[in-house]
Amino acid sequence: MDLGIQNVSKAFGATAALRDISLAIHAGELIALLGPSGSGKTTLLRLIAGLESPTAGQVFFGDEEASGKPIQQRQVGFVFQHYALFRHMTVLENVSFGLSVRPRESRPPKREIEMRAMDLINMVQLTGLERRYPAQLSGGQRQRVALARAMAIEPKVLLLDEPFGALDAQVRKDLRHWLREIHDRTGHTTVFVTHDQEEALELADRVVVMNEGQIEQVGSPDEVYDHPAAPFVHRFIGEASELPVHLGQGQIWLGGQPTGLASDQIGLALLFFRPHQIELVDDGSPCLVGKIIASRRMAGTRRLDLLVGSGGHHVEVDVPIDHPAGQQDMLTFRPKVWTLFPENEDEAGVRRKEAREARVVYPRNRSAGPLRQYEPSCS
Amino acid sequence: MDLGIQNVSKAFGATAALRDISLAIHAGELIALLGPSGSGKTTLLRLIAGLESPTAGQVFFGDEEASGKPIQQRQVGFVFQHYALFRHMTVLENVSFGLSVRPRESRPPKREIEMRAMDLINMVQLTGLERRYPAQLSGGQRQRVALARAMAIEPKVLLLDEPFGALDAQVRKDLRHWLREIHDRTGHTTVFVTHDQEEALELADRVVVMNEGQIEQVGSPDEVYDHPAAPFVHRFIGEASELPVHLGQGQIWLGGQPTGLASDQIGLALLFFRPHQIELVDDGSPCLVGKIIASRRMAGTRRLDLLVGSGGHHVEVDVPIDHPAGQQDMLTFRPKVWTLFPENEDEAGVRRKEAREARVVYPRNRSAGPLRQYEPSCS
Amino acid sequence: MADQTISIQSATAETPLVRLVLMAIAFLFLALFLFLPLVVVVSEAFRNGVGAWFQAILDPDALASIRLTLLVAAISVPLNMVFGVAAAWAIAKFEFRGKAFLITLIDLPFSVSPVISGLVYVLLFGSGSVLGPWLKGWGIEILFAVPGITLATIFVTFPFVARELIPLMQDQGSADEEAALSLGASGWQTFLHVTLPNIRWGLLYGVLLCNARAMGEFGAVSVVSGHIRGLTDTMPLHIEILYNEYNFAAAFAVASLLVGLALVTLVLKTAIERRYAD
Amino acid sequence: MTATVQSSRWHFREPGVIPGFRLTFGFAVCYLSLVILIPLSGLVWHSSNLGWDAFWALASDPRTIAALKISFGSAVLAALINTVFGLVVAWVLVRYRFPGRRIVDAVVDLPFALPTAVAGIALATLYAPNGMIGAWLADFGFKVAFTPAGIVVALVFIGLPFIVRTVQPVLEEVDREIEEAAATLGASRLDIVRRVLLPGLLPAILTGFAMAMARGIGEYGSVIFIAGNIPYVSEIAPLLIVIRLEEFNYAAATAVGVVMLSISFLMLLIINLIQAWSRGRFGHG
Amino acid sequence: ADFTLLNVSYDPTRELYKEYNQLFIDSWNAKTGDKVTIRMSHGGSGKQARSVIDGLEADVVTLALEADINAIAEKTGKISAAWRERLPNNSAPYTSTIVFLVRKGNPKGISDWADLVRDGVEVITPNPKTSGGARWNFLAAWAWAQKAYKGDEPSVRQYVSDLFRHVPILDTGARGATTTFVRRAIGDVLLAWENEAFLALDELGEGAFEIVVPSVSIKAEPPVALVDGNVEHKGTTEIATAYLEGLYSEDGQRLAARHYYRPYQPELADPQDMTRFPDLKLVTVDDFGGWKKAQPTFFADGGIFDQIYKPER
Ligand SMILES: Nc1ncnc2c1ncn2[C@@H]1O[C@H](COP(=O)(O)OP(=O)(O)OP(=O)(O)O)[C@@H](O)[C@H]1O
Ligand SMILES: Nc1ncnc2c1ncn2[C@@H]1O[C@H](COP(=O)(O)OP(=O)(O)OP(=O)(O)O)[C@@H](O)[C@H]1O
Ligand SMILES: [Mg+2]
Ligand SMILES: [Mg+2]
Ligand SMILES: O=S(=O)([O-])[O-]
Repeated sequence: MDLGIQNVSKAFGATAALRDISLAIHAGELIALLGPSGSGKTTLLRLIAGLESPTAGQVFFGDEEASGKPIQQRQVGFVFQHYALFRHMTVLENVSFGLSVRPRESRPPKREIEMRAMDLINMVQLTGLERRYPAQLSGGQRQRVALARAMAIEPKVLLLDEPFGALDAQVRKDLRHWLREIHDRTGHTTVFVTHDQEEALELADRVVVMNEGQIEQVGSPDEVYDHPAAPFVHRFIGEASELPVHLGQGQIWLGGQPTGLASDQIGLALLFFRPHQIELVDDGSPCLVGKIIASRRMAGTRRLDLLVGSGGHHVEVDVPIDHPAGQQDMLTFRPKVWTLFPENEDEAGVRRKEAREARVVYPRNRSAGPLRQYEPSCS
Repeated sequence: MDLGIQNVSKAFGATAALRDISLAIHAGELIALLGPSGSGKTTLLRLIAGLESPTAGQVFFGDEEASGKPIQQRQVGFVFQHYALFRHMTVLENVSFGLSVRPRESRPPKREIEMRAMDLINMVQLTGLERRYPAQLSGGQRQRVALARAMAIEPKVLLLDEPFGALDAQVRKDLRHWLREIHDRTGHTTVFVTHDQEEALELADRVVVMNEGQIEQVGSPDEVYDHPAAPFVHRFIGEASELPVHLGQGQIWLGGQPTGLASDQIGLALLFFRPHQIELVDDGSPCLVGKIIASRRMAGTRRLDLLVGSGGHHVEVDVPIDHPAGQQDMLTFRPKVWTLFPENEDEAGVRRKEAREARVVYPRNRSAGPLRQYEPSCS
Repeated sequence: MADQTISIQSATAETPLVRLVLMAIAFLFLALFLFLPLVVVVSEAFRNGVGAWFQAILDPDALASIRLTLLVAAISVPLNMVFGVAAAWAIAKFEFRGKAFLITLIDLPFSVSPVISGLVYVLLFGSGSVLGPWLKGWGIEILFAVPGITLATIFVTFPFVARELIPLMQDQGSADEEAALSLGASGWQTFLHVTLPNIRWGLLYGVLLCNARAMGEFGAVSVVSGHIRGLTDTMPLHIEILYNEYNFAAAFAVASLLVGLALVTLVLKTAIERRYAD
Repeated sequence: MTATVQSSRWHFREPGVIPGFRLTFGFAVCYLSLVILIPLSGLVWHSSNLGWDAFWALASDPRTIAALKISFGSAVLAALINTVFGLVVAWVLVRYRFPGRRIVDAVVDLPFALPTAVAGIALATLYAPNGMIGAWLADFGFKVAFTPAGIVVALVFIGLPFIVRTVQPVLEEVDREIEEAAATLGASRLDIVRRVLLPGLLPAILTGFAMAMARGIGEYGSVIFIAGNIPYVSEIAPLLIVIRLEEFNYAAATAVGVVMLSISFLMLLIINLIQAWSRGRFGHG
Repeated sequence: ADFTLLNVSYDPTRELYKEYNQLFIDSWNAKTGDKVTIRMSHGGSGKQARSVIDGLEADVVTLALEADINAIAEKTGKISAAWRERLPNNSAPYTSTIVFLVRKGNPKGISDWADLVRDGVEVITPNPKTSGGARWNFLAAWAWAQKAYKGDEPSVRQYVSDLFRHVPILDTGARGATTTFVRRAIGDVLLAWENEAFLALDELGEGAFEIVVPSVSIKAEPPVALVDGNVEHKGTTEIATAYLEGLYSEDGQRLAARHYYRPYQPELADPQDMTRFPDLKLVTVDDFGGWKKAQPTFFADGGIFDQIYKPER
């Protein structure tokens, strides 16, 4: 079942939760809606399910406009973040519910309902627990009941709102694989919401990156990771270090110093790169120089916090675990892969402010405190 | 302030939450208690704080046995997982609370209490929000109020129960740095609980890995990551692939095939290695052969799911993002770094069963389903 | 919810028709059983005009009954409040055996007939008992005096505060208290600065209900009062006396006072709660 | 608070740091004993004066049984009526916004506050054949006041807040998502209410029902004004107690009292146990 | 000196004692200079007696029935067993009787007891179990039936039984029954104390009701007694005795008549008031063997009243 969202807006009173969104979802795809809190992911999902109706625009199920279709007839399986299981029903009753409320004429006989529910319970690996009540299950098990329940109605579309948001990191990871498998096996059109980029990248065929009620980018995990279309996407997906630079003379300059990175553009820009996509430079060629202010172990590598340039810009880079940089004071390096987003003089201040506010502010280049007394020395 | 835990046990009715635990924590250390849910982390922390009393054993503060010391006199700052902020008090009042309930003779004058509270609020970067009520703060801000409140009583020991557990991934990450900084600045002895290994590794001086009420390993992040002392630790910290092997003739064998890995031991064993610590083998030398059943993007690398050996053991490995393996059917590889845990015939079954139950079970090498119809072919 | 643009029928709300019908049923029901009795009381109270109303209220016996009622409430409500807080603390903050049984005992007075509630004190302190004459020997009057009336009132209003607080405090758990203790607060400081503010609305509500019931109790008090005019008649008893004297307007005038008091406190409580609850 | 090392031996209470258990528990139990238990045990003791045979004769007297039947029957009926309409009232108060909602909400507690005698008189005034509602009903041939139906009317008034006040908070907490989930599964609004919402409210409804009923069984003040008080027809058990007292027959009065008390206590206990069970099973209170 | 007296009385005497108390206070003050406060407690006669038994410190009791005072005497010993002989007329300073109150114009044409059991007639009386007045009602009906059926006990029972089958509401007290009849407009005839009936005429609807005097009624003797145990303890014997004796004085008797009670000595009352009392044939409780016998026979648990309510089914 293809899904079409066409120029959809949704306002709650004065808040615009969605602003003129368009999106085409193909049958059988596994799509992730990724974005920070409040970006409108849930709202979009609920619009598709028919739990909300758009202020403007249309939602298509195949070629059919869905606005007139009551939620009961949309045949969407919706999995709620907190599962919304019926707690006075057993697992079996929960899963059977959708079939047992069908109108008499299309309702399968009791035995068949039970059989189909048992099949689903089997599929989500909960056989043996079908007589339990939700309160007697772990979080991960509940999540799977919720999924089985949604799938029992043979939905054309499966919608999941932060399916693993409430779970332990470890459990979350396991369930991810499992969701992917289920998807591959059943071939539903699946849309899931997450604010965890790792989850989106690992799981989805395509990722829809949302921000403030708008879609910033739609693309495969590789596309959004390797070719972010906007500073927001770069910051939000994967780890990002950014530096305000200016371009000219075929080079990228940071605070008057050449960086050794080539660019044929001119003007102000933001330089983005990922901590692990750098190379260390020790041949004296133009590069970035950072004062090492902290070093910590990250799984297979060592993560360094640097202050770079005369502005003391905070930047993170990864070096091999056994690299002597950990014991040094300064690091000279160059991004191997980087992205430039041009910006003009006026916007510059505003942008950076926004960037900072999008995350929780912690002491970076602000006043006071012993940590911030280092003055970066430049090469 | 050194902390000593000596042969401490704690039972709740029939459940043994802690079994004969001993641990020495040095003054000024930042210690992480890491373990799966129910492993007794919170219980241990509450025992130190005096919020519970041990069923057996002793807790030392410095050289002093603490059992007779009521919680009010222990001078521990405790940060609760859900903050437990006083809802009807402003940020300032929350932070001042500990000082303002001191007995009259040791209570600072009102002005001083306020000044000291403001200093702390300043330190946790909440200046300007001191008149707000907790309900008017974001999760991350509340967390910081909770910390400031705990620090106001000038604790000798700071205890934090999953300090970032309830926060967004992004916010969590930011606050981590910040906690480390605070710790470094104030020099408290700090113990924090987490079930997120990444958090523990990144933040702590030493990590205490707990499982089922017992300590499995204590060591620096590097130690527990690189030299796990038990299969549980290897599985729980970092990513692990494991294979049941047997040893003999100076080699490690998987299902009758040599792996090209040397060992001078003899008998059954479990071979552990990390997905990113492998090397691809294409010279025809003895190695592991895996059937590629899935491939997904992981930040900077590509993660492959393999079925290895005649038993069809599920194994994960990482290959470079642009490596052609993603398009192939089979992969030949060898761990670069690995660990062996010997096990005898009887235990083998039990162990593996345990391993599976420790995580949520999802369809690995079980029956049915299209995914599991591949028969791995060996070299 | 209000300004949602409803172009399709929301699945989680009733159709406007159903909503209308439900509201009509609710209003009709409330009208029949709550509002109309209220209207009767008030309209009867003012049947003979405002002057007559004041006359009825300012009658010395009426004033005496008002004083007595206030006195009884002033003793029994704080006692039950202290009990309610103590019981809720013990039940919500600790795990101990026999908790469900204790809760059932606390509920019990709800289900005891007011006639019995009075009777038990008659049995306990009446002339036929051991205790009554002994106390009388010491000059202590229980029955047919303020202590007896107070005891009966306490019995009847016993569960109100505890009932309100127990679920509330159980829901809130002990984390706040533990936090306060770890910050060095004593048990008393913890209760005063942390617990009390957390439960204030529930407490207020319980106290108001307890008070309203204390002032309105009829059956139990009737048994132990002795009905001595101007001395042991509470407002409800005085209302009965007036009614039996065919002085209907005066009876309803005093009743309207009770209703007014109850309404004012209930509405006041709602208003305060709305303003200060976050 | 002694933080001595505890072995796993039996203890009355789980150890913990929160202070004040002895004080509060001690006070609560003492006060409970003084104010409730000792007086009630006096009641039981008095009825035991009768001896078992006499007690049984009294308890099984047809008049007593009739009165108990009437009391319990009307209490059950009133509680049922309250359950249905109280549910609607709670629903309307929780789900709908309309002007004056908070006032209506506040007024629901009125029956707690109004002296029962006044309530009885007011209701009798309304429902008497010459009263506002009574006259109207009389046109249709219904008689309410001074018939057994009158008892029910009084008990509906008395019991209303119990149902509304127990259901309301639970209804407020019902997660909207539960309803949405049911809707996405194809359930009609009626199905949702009937099969999803109501079962979830059941424990609260049950509690409210039990409380309203327990209160109704014992109610005296309001009922005698509006019931006909005819033996075997509309004579309630508390009235029978009063009659026994007028005969200076304390033992008989207490015997009826003890029968009522035991039934009520048993009912409350069962309800509390059901509650505990359902909390354990469904994970809510 | 200051004295406080507590008079524990039954319901219909409120108006009488309100006035008499003032009278007594003034006269006692004039005579001795003592200040007296008199407190009243009103309620159903049986309930009032029980309160005194349970320890209500009444100086005097002025109840509806001899039986109730007997009960106090027996259960507490606070009243001398010979209390009836202490004051004239068996300690009943005033008497009353039972009459019918019917609606204006007597639409059901009720003239005597026989009419009460006609089809479609509804009779209002309180419950003899809880109301003193109602017991007089019961005995009056019984007395008429005995006469009408020439002492044939089964027929008498049948009549009384029929009578109560015509009672739709059994209020717990005389006042309640009056209210039901008058305010709720239920029933065709109210069996009432004579004084209640007159009061109803006066206070509740002049012209809305009529009094019907049956051919036979009973002489109701509401007695008064000193509670010796209490007055001795309180030191009020003298004044309480005077209080009761005052009821027999000229002033007392006149007041009783004014409040529709038949004075023991009619010659002391205002002749104007006396004209209001119709002549009628009165039996007395002594015809039933006195209260000591009548009470257990008719009204005790399992007595005749309970028997006539035994369900037939
Ligand atoms: N029912 C509602 N009434 C008013 N505003 C709403 C409502 N639902 C959502 N909003 C607002 O719409 C915006 C988008 O909310 P939405 O729940 O879709 O975000 P989200 O991306 O799902 O965030 P999260 O990750 O926190 O779940 C937010 O500003 C939110 O406050
Ligand atoms: N108050 C208590 N009563 C009974 N059992 C308890 C209590 N507190 C903890 N337990 C039990 O003790 C064991 C350890 O619990 P603890 O809370 O210390 O685990 P944890 O490691 O903090 O887990 P989590 O990550 O879920 O917080 C668990 O089995 C738990 O059920
Ligand atoms: Mg959301
Ligand atoms: Mg924990
Ligand atoms: O007051 S009576 O006893 O006659 O009801």
